[in-house]
Order: sequence, then C-alpha cells, then structure tokens
Amino acid sequence: MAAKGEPLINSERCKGCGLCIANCPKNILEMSKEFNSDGVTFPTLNDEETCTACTFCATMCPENAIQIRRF
Amino acid sequence: MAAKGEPLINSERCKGCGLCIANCPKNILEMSKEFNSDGVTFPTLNDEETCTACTFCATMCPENAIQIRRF
Amino acid sequence: MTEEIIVAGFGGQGVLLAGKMLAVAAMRQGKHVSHIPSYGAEMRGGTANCSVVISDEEIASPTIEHPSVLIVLNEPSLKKFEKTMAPGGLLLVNTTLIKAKAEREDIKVVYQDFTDFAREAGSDKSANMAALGCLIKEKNFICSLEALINALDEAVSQRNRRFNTIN
Amino acid sequence: MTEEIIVAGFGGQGVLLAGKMLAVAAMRQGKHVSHIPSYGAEMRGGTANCSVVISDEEIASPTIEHPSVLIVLNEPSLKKFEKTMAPGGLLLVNTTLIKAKAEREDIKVVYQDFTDFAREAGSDKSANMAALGCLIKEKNFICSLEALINALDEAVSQRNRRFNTIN
Amino acid sequence: MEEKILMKGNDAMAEAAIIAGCSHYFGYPITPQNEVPAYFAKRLPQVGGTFLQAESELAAISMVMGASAGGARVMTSTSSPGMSLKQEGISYMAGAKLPCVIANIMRGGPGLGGIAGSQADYFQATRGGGNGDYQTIVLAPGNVQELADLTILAFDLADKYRIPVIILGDGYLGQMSEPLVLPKPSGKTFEKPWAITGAKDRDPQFIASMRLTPENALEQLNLELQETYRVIRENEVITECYQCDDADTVLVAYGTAARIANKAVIKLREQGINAGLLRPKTLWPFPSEILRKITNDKKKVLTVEMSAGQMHEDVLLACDDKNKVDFYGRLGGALPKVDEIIERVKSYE
Amino acid sequence: MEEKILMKGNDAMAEAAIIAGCSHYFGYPITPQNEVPAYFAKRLPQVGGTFLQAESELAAISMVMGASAGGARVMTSTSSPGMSLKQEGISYMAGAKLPCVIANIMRGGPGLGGIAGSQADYFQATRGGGNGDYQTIVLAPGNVQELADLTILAFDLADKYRIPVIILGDGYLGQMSEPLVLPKPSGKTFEKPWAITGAKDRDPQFIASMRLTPENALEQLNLELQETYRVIRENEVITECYQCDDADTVLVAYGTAARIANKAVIKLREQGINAGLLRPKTLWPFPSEILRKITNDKKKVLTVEMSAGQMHEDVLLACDDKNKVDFYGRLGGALPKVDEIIERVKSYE
Amino acid sequence: MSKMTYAFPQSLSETRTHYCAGCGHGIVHKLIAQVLDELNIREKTLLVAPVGCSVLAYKYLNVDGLEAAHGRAPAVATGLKRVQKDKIVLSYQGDGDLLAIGAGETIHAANRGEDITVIFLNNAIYGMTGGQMAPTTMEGQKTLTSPQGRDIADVGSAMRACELIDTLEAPYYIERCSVHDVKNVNRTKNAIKRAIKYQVEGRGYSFVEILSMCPTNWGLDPVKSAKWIEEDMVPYYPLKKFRDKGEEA
Amino acid sequence: MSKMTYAFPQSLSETRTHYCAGCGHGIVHKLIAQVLDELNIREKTLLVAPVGCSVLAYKYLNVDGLEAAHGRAPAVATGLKRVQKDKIVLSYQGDGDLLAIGAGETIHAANRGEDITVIFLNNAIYGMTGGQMAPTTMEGQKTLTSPQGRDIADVGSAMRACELIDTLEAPYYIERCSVHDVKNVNRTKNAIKRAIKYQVEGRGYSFVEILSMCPTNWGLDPVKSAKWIEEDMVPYYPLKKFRDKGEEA
Ligand SMILES: Cc1ncc(C[n+]2csc(CCOP(=O)(O)OP(=O)(O)O)c2C)c(N)n1
Ligand SMILES: Cc1ncc(C[n+]2csc(CCOP(=O)(O)OP(=O)(O)O)c2C)c(N)n1
Ligand code: SF4
Ligand code: SF4
Ligand code: SF4
Ligand code: SF4
Ligand code: SF4
Ligand code: SF4
Ligand SMILES: [Mg+2]
Ligand SMILES: [Mg+2]
Repeated sequence: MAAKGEPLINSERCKGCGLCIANCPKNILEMSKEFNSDGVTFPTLNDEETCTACTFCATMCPENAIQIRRF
Repeated sequence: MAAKGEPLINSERCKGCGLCIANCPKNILEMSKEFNSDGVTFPTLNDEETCTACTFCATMCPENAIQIRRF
Repeated sequence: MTEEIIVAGFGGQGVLLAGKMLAVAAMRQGKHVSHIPSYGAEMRGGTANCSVVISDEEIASPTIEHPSVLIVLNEPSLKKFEKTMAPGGLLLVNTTLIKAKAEREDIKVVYQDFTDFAREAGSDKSANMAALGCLIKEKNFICSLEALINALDEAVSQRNRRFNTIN
Repeated sequence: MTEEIIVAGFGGQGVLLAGKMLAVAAMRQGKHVSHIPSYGAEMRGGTANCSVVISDEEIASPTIEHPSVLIVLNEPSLKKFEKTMAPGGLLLVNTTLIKAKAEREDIKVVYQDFTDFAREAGSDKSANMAALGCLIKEKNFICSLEALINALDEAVSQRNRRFNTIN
Repeated sequence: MEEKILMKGNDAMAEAAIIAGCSHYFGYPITPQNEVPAYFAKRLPQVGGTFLQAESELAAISMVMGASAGGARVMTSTSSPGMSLKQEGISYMAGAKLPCVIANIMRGGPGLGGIAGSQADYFQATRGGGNGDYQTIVLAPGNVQELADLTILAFDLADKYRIPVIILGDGYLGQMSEPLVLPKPSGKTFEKPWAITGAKDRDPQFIASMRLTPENALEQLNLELQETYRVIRENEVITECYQCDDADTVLVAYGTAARIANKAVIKLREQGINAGLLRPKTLWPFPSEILRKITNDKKKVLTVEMSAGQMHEDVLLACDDKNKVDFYGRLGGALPKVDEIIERVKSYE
Repeated sequence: MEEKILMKGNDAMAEAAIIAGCSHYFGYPITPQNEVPAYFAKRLPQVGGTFLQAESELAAISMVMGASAGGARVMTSTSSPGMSLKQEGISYMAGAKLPCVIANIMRGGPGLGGIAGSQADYFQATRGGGNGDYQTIVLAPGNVQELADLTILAFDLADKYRIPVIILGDGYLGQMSEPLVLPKPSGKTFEKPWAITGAKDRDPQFIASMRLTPENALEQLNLELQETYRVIRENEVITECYQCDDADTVLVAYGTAARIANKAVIKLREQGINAGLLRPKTLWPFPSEILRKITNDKKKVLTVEMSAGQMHEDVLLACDDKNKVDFYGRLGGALPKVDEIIERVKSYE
Repeated sequence: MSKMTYAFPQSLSETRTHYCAGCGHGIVHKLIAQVLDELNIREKTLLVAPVGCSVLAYKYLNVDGLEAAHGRAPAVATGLKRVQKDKIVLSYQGDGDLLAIGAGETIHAANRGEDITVIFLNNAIYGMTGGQMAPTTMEGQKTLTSPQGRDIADVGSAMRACELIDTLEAPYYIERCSVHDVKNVNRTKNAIKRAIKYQVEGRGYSFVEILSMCPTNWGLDPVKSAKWIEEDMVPYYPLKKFRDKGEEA
Repeated sequence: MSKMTYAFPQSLSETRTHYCAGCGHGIVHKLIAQVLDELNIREKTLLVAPVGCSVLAYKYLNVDGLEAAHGRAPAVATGLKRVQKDKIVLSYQGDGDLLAIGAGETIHAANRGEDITVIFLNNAIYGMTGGQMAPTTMEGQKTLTSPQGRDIADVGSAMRACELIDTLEAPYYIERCSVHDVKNVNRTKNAIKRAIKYQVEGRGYSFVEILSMCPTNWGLDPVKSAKWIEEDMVPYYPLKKFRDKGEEA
C-alpha cells in the first residue's frame, strides 16, 4: 500500500511528549536517538509507506510540531 | 365562649408592624390610638373573650413583644 | 450673618428632609448654604439629625459644634444637643413627645406641639414642617415662607428612598 | 577562604539538586554554606541555576555577582554567566550540548562531556552529578568525594517534587 | 450667574463623571457612598452608558480593568473596607498602565469600624495599599463644587498618564449637600492606541502587569512607572493657601478636616492670632516643596486630620525642621473640633 | 554544638511555627512561598494540628480570624498579590484585637509582576494596606536561622499584644537554604479569656471591629489601639548594628538587601573605607531613635532596598538631617549589587 | 391556674433590636433562640454574624459571637469550628452577603461539608445599605440599583441558593422555608432545629434558607410584604426540603 | 499534487510555549487558533488570560490580550465586553482560577448570561504553582497540599463546574470535553467552535470545560496521563453537552 501522505515533524519545536507516537493508528512513529538543541528526543517515521495522512499525530501534538503533507 | 388565654403585649418593645393583628385567626387585635415613647402605635385586644391562646400573634411578632398567658 | 441650625428627632420624622428644605429655600434667596445629614452612629429606628448652615458669606465649615438654632422633635435629641448650643441661640421644642423642659437660661426656648399641629393639618409625618414654619417666624433672616413652600415641592421630588443607612 | 559557585543549565537537568548536594556535603565538613535556586525569570522548559556559597567564615551574602566557580550544562548558561565570572575562576563546560568555547582568558576552563559521561554511567539525568565529581577533583577545598556521595542520598530523599515554579 | 442646584456630594461626583464622559460604572454598595451607584444606575442608561452592579468589590475593580483596557472612561466607587478589597486590582491596573477613576468615600476603621466620615485611608491611598512600587494620583476635594470639578480633572489625569486616580473624600463630604454649578467638560481628548480592540491592521497587543522574561523586564517596567511618577510630581501638584503669608502658625489639612481648620483660622484671626491654612488638593503628588517654602519662616505647623496622623508624615517629610510640626487628630469617624484647634494654636503663643 | 540541618527558609519558618505551638494553618498557594503550605500539609496532621487549603486568600485570612477568635495559635502565609487580598481581613483582625502570624514572602510587583524576591510591600506592611488607623508588628529576618527564631517570637508578640504580626521576608530568603539549628519553644503561655468558647459560666462575649454606638465608641477603640501601639513602640524594637561605631557612612537595610549591604561593608572596609550597617529586625516598630542616635555624627546614611524607596521614608523621618540621607534601590525583583553600593559609598569620600 | 406559653427565650437577649417594624430578622432570631433553648446548647453555641442588617445579631442572641467581614462568614465559621470542634457554630447571613460577595466562601464551605449550620435570610435585597439589587432580587423588582426593575436580559435571573448547593456532594441537610405566615414560621423553626441538631450530632454541613420581609426597602407595609412573599417569591423559590441525609438513612 | 493539511493556524503565534511536554494547554491553544481561523474572527477576538500556567496565553495566540488577576477573568471579560460589544471575548481559565479563588466571578458572570465564552481547562491540579490540590482534584489524588491523597471527609469531593453552572438560568451553552485522545480532541474543537459561534451570534454566555493532562504535576508521563484522564477522570466528570439552547430552539 502506498503512503497517502507524511508527517512533517519540526524537531526543534518538539518537546518529546510522545503523544503523537501513542496515537498513530499505524504505529509508525518512534522516538529518535538524537537530541534537538534543547536536549530532547523527537518522533521520526519508521515506515514511510504506511502513513494514511490521518492527521492523528498532528491532532494530538501540543506543540504544533507536526504538519501533514497529503500526496 | 370563654377565653382560653390572653396575649400580654409589651407596648414599649412593639414597633407597630401589625403582623400580629393580620395573623390573629379571631381578628381580635387592633392598633391602639396611643403612642408608646417611640411614637409608635401598638396592638390591643378588642375582644377578651374570644382569644384561644393559639399563639399566632406571638409567633409572628419580630420583636418578641407578645407572650401568651394560657388560662 | 450666619445661622447654624441643627434639626434632630427620630429616624422617620423627616428631619433630614426638613433641613434640606431650609437649605434650598435659603439658597434660592441668594444665601450660602450647606446641609449634612447625620448618618454616623445612628441606626434603623434610632435618632437622626442634620446640620444646616445658612450664611451671607462663604461657609467655612458645614459641620456645627455650637448651633445657633436647635429644633428637637424628641427627648433624646433635647438631651444630646441642648448643652452644645451657642449662647443666645434659639431652641424649638416639640412638646408632643417631649415632656422635659430645657435647662439652659442663656438661650431662647419656644415650646410647641408640632405633632398635634401637624396632625391637625392632616399628617403625623409633617411635625418637621410645622417646626420649620415656627422657625422662620422667629428668624426671618433665613428665608421667606413662600420660598420655604416652593422648596418643599423641590425637595419632595428629589427624595425617593432613604439613603442614609448604616454600613 | 570562600567559593562562590553557580551551577546553570536547563530546567530538569537537576542543577538545583546538584547545588544542594554540594552545600550539604560542605556543611557536613564544617563549612558555612548557603544555597539559592534561581526561580526568578525562569519558567517551565527554560533555564535554571543555583548559587552556592561555601566558606570558612560566616557568609555575608548568599547571592553571587561574580562566581569563582561556574558549571554550565547548556549553551545559554555559558553565554549568560561567563562574563560575570571572577578573574581566576574555574569554568566547567558540558560539551554534550555546548559546542561553543569560552571567551575569557583570565579563567581556567575545563571541557567535559558530562551527558555522555553520565549516560555511560546509566542515566542521562545525572550530567549534574558528573559535573560535581569533576568539580571537587579541581577544588578539594569544597568537600571530599565521600561527603558528596553521602549528601546525594540525603538530598534525594528531601526532593520530592519541583517547588520552584512560577506564580 | 450660572444656575446653582443643591446637590449631595456623592450625586455631584457621579454627575460630574458623566459630564467628563464616563461611560461605564461598576461598583458594589457600601455606606456612605451608596448614592453614587444609585445615581449612575439612573443616569447612565439615559446617556447610553453602562451601569453594572458587580458581585463584589473584587469583581468591580476587575470589570473596571476590563473596561479600561477596552478604551472606555470608567469609574468605580466604594468606602474603606471595600477599598481594601480593591488593592490587588489597583496594583494590577497601575502595573498594566490602565487609567481609571476610583472614589473612596472614607469611613472610620479599622475593619468594619463605623460609617461616620474619616481620613484614615490616607496611607493606603498615597503609599499604595496593594503590592509593589506603584503610585496612584490622589485628589482631595474640600467641598461639593470641588468634588465635581476634581472629578472632571481626575478623568483627564488618568488618561494623560495612564494611571488610576483616586478621589479621596470622606463620608461627610459624600453626604453633604451644597449649592453646585455643574462643571463643564474639559474638552480634552486622549488617543488610546494601546487599547485592546482587536488586532486588525496592526500587530496583536496585550496589556499586562506581568513581566517574566527577559530577566530585567520587570525592573524596566518599574523604571518606566517611576519616570511617569516623577513627571507627575513635577507637574500636577495642586494646593490652596489661605492667609499663610503673615501667619505664625500654618495649619495643614485636607477635605472636611480643612473646612474645620478653616473655621478655626477665621476665629483665631478674630482673636488677633495670625494663623493660616495650607490645603493640599493633591495628596499624591503631595505639595512638599510648597509646604517647605511656606513653613520655613513660620513658628509652628499643625497638621489637622481625621486620623492618627497619616498625612502628618508627609508634612514631617516636607518641613525642614521637624520640631516645629505638631499634630492634632480625631479618630474613628470623630470630627476635629474648632475649639480644640484654637486651644492648641493658642498654646504656641 | 547543636545539630545543623540544611533547610530552606520557607520550610524553616513552617517548622518553627509548629515548635511555637501553631496548631492551625490556612493558606492559598502562591510562589515563592509554596513550600510553606506543603510543609504544613505534611507536618501538622502529625502533631494533631489542622492544615486546610483555603479557596482563596480572602477565605484564608477569614479562617485565620475564626481560628484566632477560637483561641488557637494560627498562621497563614502568602506572597505579594495574595497579601493585597488579605488587607481587609488584616484590618478586621487589627480592629478586633485578634492575634495571628502572617508571612509575606515578597515578590516583584506591581500587580502580577514577577516571582523574584522583592521588598516593595514595605509600605503595605508598615503603614497598613487595609483601611483605618491600625498597625501590625512587622518582623524582618535576614537569614534562615533568624527566620525560624523570629517566627517563635512572632507568635509570642501576637498573643502578648493581641495583634497580627507580619513576617516580612522576600522570595530569596524563602527559597534560600542555610544550616539551621531548630529553635526552642519560648515557654511563654498566654491566657485568652477573650476567646469565643461558648458562654458557659460567664456572660456572652463577642469579638468585633465594629463600633456603632455609643457615638464615641469607635474613637475609644482606636485610642485603645493607639495606646497598645505606643507600648509596643517603646518595648519591642529589635535592631542590629554592624561596625557602626567608627563608620563614616552607615548603610540601612533589612532582609536580603542587608545581606548584600553587609558584603559591601566588608569589601569597603577591606579598601579602607569606614562603612557600617544598621539592620532593623522590626520594621514596625521601626528603630527610629536608635537610628537617629547612631547617625547623628555620621557623614552619610545610605538606605539600600529592593524597592523604589519605602523604608527610606522611615530613615528620613528618623534622621535629624535629611540632607545626609541617600538612597540606592533596585526594583521589580532585581538584587542590589555590591559593586554599585561600593561605588555609591565611595562617591561620598 | 394560668401558664405562660410563648415565654421570652433564655437565649434571646433583652436588648431591643435595631430592625425596622415587621422585619423578618427579628422573627428568625427568635426562632434560633427558641431552638437553642430547646436543645439546651446556648452555652456551647458560637454565632458568626455577617455584615448586613443582622450585623449585630450577636448582641441579640445570648451566645458568644464573632464578626465576619462581608461575605466571609462561612470561612470565619470554618476557622472557628476547626478550633472549637465540640461547639455549635452558626453562620447567619443575608442574601447579598451569602450569594454576592460571599458566593465563593458559601460554595466552598458547603463543598467541604464543613460541620457548621448556615442560616440564610433571603429578603431579595440589600437591606443594610438601603435597598440595592441583590442576587436574589426578583425579575422586575425595583431597587436603588435597578430603578427600572431587575432586567434579566442584562443582569440575569435571581439566583437560587438551595438549588446551587444541592449540586454538591457533601451537604447533609438543605431546606428552604419562609416566615411570611404562622404555618411557615413554625416550619422554619423545625428546619432550624433539625439543621442544628445535625450539627450537634456531628453530621456536617446544613443549610436553611428563609424567605423574609424587608418592608422598608420593598416600599411595602409589613402585612403587604408578607403577601408579596407568598404571591411573588414562593412561586420562584419553592419551599421545600432539598436534601436530608438523616432521613435518607 | 501534494497538499498541506493540518497547517500551522494563522491565529497561533510562532512563539514557542513554556508548557511542559505533553501539557494539554498546548492542544487547547491550537484548537482555539484553528477555530478563530475557521470563523475568520482573529482580528476581532480579545483574549483574557488567567493566572495559571496559561498566564501567557496571549503571547501564543495572535490576538489582542489582557491579563486578569487570579480568579477574576470573567469579571475582566465582563468589563471588556461591555465596552467592546462587537468583539469576541474569551476567558481562558484553569481549575484553581475558575473554581477556587474565582468561584464567585465564575458563577456571577454565568448567572448574568454575560456575552462571553469561558474556556475552562480542568487538569485537576494547580499546575503553575507546582501541584497543589485544586477544587477538581480527585478523591485520593496526591498533591503537594494533600500529601495523603484528597480526603473527602475533610475537604469534600471534587467540584464539577458544568453541573454547578447548569443550575443557572442564563447560560446558553455548556459542554464538557477532554483532550486525552484524538476523538476527544476533535470533539473539543467542535465544542469550542460552537461556543464561540454563539458569541458571534450574540447569544450570550457559553462554557466549555476541557479535561487536560498535567504530566508534570501528576507525576505521570504524557501517555499515562492521557490514560489517567480516560480511566479516572472521565467516569467522575461525564463528557457531555449539558445545555445547548441553540439546539433546543
Ligand atoms: C467589603 C464590604 N462591602 C460592602 C459593604 C456594605 N454592605 C454592608 S451590608 C451589605 C449587604 C447587605 O445585604 P444582605 O447581605 O442581603 O443583608 P440584609 O441587610 O438584607 O439582611 C453591604 C453591601 C461592607 N460592609 N463591606
Ligand atoms: C492572588 C493570587 N493568588 C495566588 C496566586 C498564585 N497562583 C498562580 S496560578 C495559581 C493556580 C494555578 O492553577 P490553575 O488555575 O488550575 O491553572 P493551571 O496552572 O493548572 O493551568 C495560583 C494559585 C496568584 N498569582 N495570585
Ligand atoms: S498521519 Fe496518521 S498514520 Fe501518518 S504518522 Fe500521523 S498518525 Fe500515523
Ligand atoms: S506530540 Fe508533538 S511534542 Fe509530542 S513528541 Fe510528538 S511531535 Fe513532539
Ligand atoms: S393568641 Fe391567637 S387568638 Fe389570641 S390574640 Fe393571639 S392570635 Fe389572636
Ligand atoms: S407583631 Fe409585635 S411588633 Fe408587630 S405590631 Fe404586633 S406586637 Fe407590635
Ligand atoms: S432594612 Fe429591611 S432587612 Fe434591614 S432591618 Fe429594615 S426591614 Fe429588616
Ligand atoms: S505544570 Fe502541568 S499544566 Fe503547567 S505547563 Fe506543565 S503540564 Fe502544563
Ligand atoms: Mg438581604
Ligand atoms: Mg489547573
């Protein structure tokens, strides 16, 4: 199945709360190993093919750190 | 019918509100023509025979100016 | 010339209104005037009084320590204020409710049954008005009877409900 | 002898706790001490710092204008405090998060990767502890390593929840 | 001559506020200022304004804050215990640079006290009973005409300096009726570009007393406030002297106490004793300089107050020689007595 | 040597209150004093006391009033905006002669301001931010040990004079940790026959600030209060002098500002400049007489404050020669700087 | 042999009240005094009087008394009760006091289930200050601060205290009564008695609202005032027991 | 052709918030910004920010803003709206602010039916001051000032704002929502939108309560915090529309 879209994650805005990860119905987000300049880890997409552009991750993000590009 | 009792009215405490008069079921209280030393008129009993000692007049009195003697 | 007038009686006897009428009447006749109601220690059902100053000159203080005129409508007021009067002052006593006599000898005292007088005139509330009539008969410096009657209308229209309440 | 120490970093990096441990350890070894957390302009997610004074004598003021020791765990803290340091002071820089270099030439600077060091030791929260170890290696006037470790237990038990919050 | 009407102080103040363009009033009842809300309740709807009885003094001052931020000329009034409750709000408005007019028609305290007129809230008004380093302008009318006139001024000063202005009257003044010529509007207008009106065609703006970042922002705000206070101190002092020039003793008094002091001066002069009266109409800024100059060559200075001696401290601070400053005051709603003032002044002879 | 523990100012104050027999605490959260209610919440139930978080500062001070009238030793604490809200209640308690202890751990204002420590509520504390002529005793600790010790004293003074006592600290003091030897209870006890405990075997009694009749009752109450204040002024001043004897310049400062001033004095002396420090521990009563005597033969007096100059007025009122009194202050939560003090003092040379 | 009934209650002081003729405060004071006599608790009763016409209530009842600032009576009562745990603490309040400036304290003391009794005199107006609009002022009712009558579009409807408090979990007893006629005066007395009895038993918070005449500020004579309660207030303020956990059990 | 959805709302400022990771305030701010965009009213919206963690809300939303003292936001909003009658006034408040110190102002603004929208973030704790007990703190919940857990015998049960306000006549719209999962975030947005739309239409007072995570002071990570809302808070605070006069009509 081809991806319907992708989350664009602004890692500098992110505070690493993990709500996006917990609410992705496809379970395709995970925490980075790196830190942003605040020293926090942020979500990354681990399976680009599966994203349905459902916006759930963005909906939950308290920091407005995620936008969704729909293909 | 003989009186069952009588209201003892402390005319100096009375403020002349008339609640006792309005609430006497026997309608036997009326306002005096005289004034007490505050210049207010007070209730007097106009028919001593009819009082049932029901205490209604005393119950309504905000000034505790009426007590009832039961015969 | 300056008159310092205190009107005193029970709350509800209209002493504040009476004072106001005097002030308005005198003002209309070109006098300087001031009026302060008592609203201090007095409470519902207690006594009330007001201080009216009427003068040819600007009024320094509207408060009165030694009234040149005292009108008392009840006995506690007589007791309270008689001793403060200025020598040579005028004391008007409402004999309806006041049985006592004035004690001072250096003042002029007029005894009158205001309440009776007023009740004959149709209302037991206007003992105060009777007192005013009596006053300007004695002190025509203050205002004319006509001015007083005009003031009555004015004052009544301004009065709607008691303001001078506690707390 | 008096050391005026500022520990500074992000909120959550444990800088206040680190300062407290230093103070307790030094107190146990008979020193006069004081500790003030920053709680002023800082906010959630902002920076935090604390001022620790350790001295042989009574401490006049617990506030510090010119630290003799500065430990910085992030870059904004380096920028903010380096310039205030007393000449000849000691600056400890956490190179994990600080890429910049110190500019002053009249102080001693030690660069160390505290976070890495701490993470190797099992926790990315105890960069602050690494910094303290590093500090007393340089300044053994303050306290012994043993006293520091004892203080850790004490301090941790007193800490339960963040108090230094805004408003 | 313009038409005079006999008007109560409280009513005169309310009518003057409406003349000054006060469109909103929020208040909570308390004696001896109850005529004020009652007057506004009747009159404001007639002129298209808004009267709202708040659920408390705290709510009232907060509504005033909201209305002021919205750009309106707004007023509240109260008496002593109610004024205590407004201290937090006044401090907020001072910090947020919001103009408003607040009347405190003082009564005797402390606590619930009594309802007779008093001057025991002078410190609260001039030193800021709320938290922080702030000032409000404090006006002290002495008669009904002045109460009306200063009310007009109060609104102008508030807008000019973006500062809360307190009209500090006492219960006697509020309750007193005197002939009044209704004042005219000042005609001055003040732009309020800072008002909260919606971020249309401009950047959003906000009004707040809080400054958390950067670190020195709150000190900066305070320095700005202090600078405004300096300008006000230099420009807005109002005071009145009565027969001070040749006086041996100068009385200093405001409001109703000044009326009584005035009478004492007249009587003293009748007895050949040279007394004078200095009457501040602004209590903050206090006429320190004027007082210092006037009293420099006097024998005695006597503060007369309806308090335990509050303005008295400003008199002491102003005079070069504290030793010639004396105090006479009555407490808890009692009035100073002309006789007692005279006696005191005579004791200096 | 007694065991020392490293304790935060706020915690130390709470523990000292419990040692003093404080059985009831009512308060509302506000930074920078949040450790105080948290500490009481844990400790009071352990000693059989009552901690209750009030719904607001107004409720808190009212609960304090109720508990005090019931005869308990009771305390509340807050910071600046919260203190503004308590002014009405404090005025009531002063008027009703009810003892209590109130800590204000000051922060920068006005309004919401910031949370850094400040001394800008000095006027509010010493002049009575509430309505009426009243005073509260105001204690000004300078370090954690003293904060604890003065807390013990605060409860004794409150009961002795039936008066609210304010502990006026600043945010830095509340947040600061220093070694502490826990204070001992004073051992003093105070009968409270006036307490509201039920009219059993005696006439009913009531506690109120209100006096409506007879006419002079409220003035009478005020005269009684003023007499108590006079006695306190004569007996309860506490102050500390540091190297004043041979000083050319005397600094006057309290609380955290005094710590900084102290450091400046040490540094000045190192540089051969004879400075000294007078540190009032009671702000009301203020050590005016002591200050006057000490400064009489000095060249200069410099008030150092974390405010725009509030205690400064008391310094001016105390000193015979105002011209030698100077002021240095920082505003809005900023700390005075040792360097700046030194510079100022040097400028007098 | 004759017997005195309706004797002067011991718990009532002989001091004459300052209340206006026909004022309901006097009736309610009397009822409280009777209840204290009957429960024999005068000596352990502590009265917190509010700011309002009843500001001097502690002078009229023969019990220990304490003043509260306007609106703060329930908080003052809370502090007092938490010290004097075995005493009976009454908070007597008017409608401006209890529902306007004191709304917060009222709700929170009720929500805590503080072991006190609140006696709430609702006269639909600020009596003490000369007749301003209260939270309980009726739609259309003219007052000094609603000269055209209460306009509910502008200031909302009259607030109902019992209904508000009845949404909270803790209160033990809530009832609304009235003193406009003999039957209701007697019902009021029973309510007060039950409320105070519950406190004697340590059951927690009780609340008695009482509709009451203010002839002076209503501009009606006392008898017409009583009628106004019956005809205008009672339909809006239903007289009923809202809650009685003692009965439920 | 690719299209951006969930773009950054115009009404949201780019300033980074000071909120902790996983804090519900951020979500709610975003929803408000989206609604203002969608209703195209950013330029006429006036925000009254409370004292609480959201004290700087006016820095995060691109609208004119005003500070209120702690608890007084509804009164400040009242004054503002009565001057700026054609603007949209939002009062954004936390639970300590709205239900503790501000209980009086909350009830009275609601009772007047003030034409404002109150957005009430209920996180069952005082966030800003570091985690003290709030009126909404759950039974047994440990906080700094209820270290043994909230003891309802001593301090009463958690207060329910919607239920309280629902006893008043004037409010036009009352709803309780939550932001603990996607479905509820979307429901919250709809509620906010409806509430504000009613104000645009001049219908009067609307009230939206939002259950929200405070991971920091709950001592739970953000994901567990969301679960705690679902499992512990929602059963006590039913998520529902209490009133919608727009629908009734
Ligand atoms: C802080 C404060 N605000 C206002 C007042 C003035 N005040 C005294 S009593 C009262 C209201 C009285 O009304 P209510 O509570 O209904 O009692 P009632 O007199 O009708 O019995 C007010 C506003 C005050 N004393 N203190
Ligand atoms: C008068 C006053 N009292 C207390 C405070 C301290 N204070 C600031 S925010 C707050 C409560 C915050 O809790 P809440 O309203 O629930 O908001 P949250 O932070 O949880 O969003 C308190 C008590 C204050 N600033 N002003
Ligand atoms: S848009 Fe949906 S599927 Fe794609 S990452 Fe986000 S939550 Fe997962
Ligand atoms: S929800 Fe937002 S802030 Fe939280 S981890 Fe995901 S991107 Fe970061
Ligand atoms: S006791 Fe009854 S019958 Fe007798 S006078 Fe009184 S009300 Fe009338
Ligand atoms: S009810 Fe009492 S006060 Fe009223 S008229 Fe009768 S006796 Fe007098
Ligand atoms: S004003 Fe009303 S409530 Fe007050 S005493 Fe008179 S009748 Fe009673
Ligand atoms: S303390 Fe709680 S409410 Fe405040 S920002 Fe952090 S998570 Fe949010
Ligand atoms: Mg009432
Ligand atoms: Mg909260």
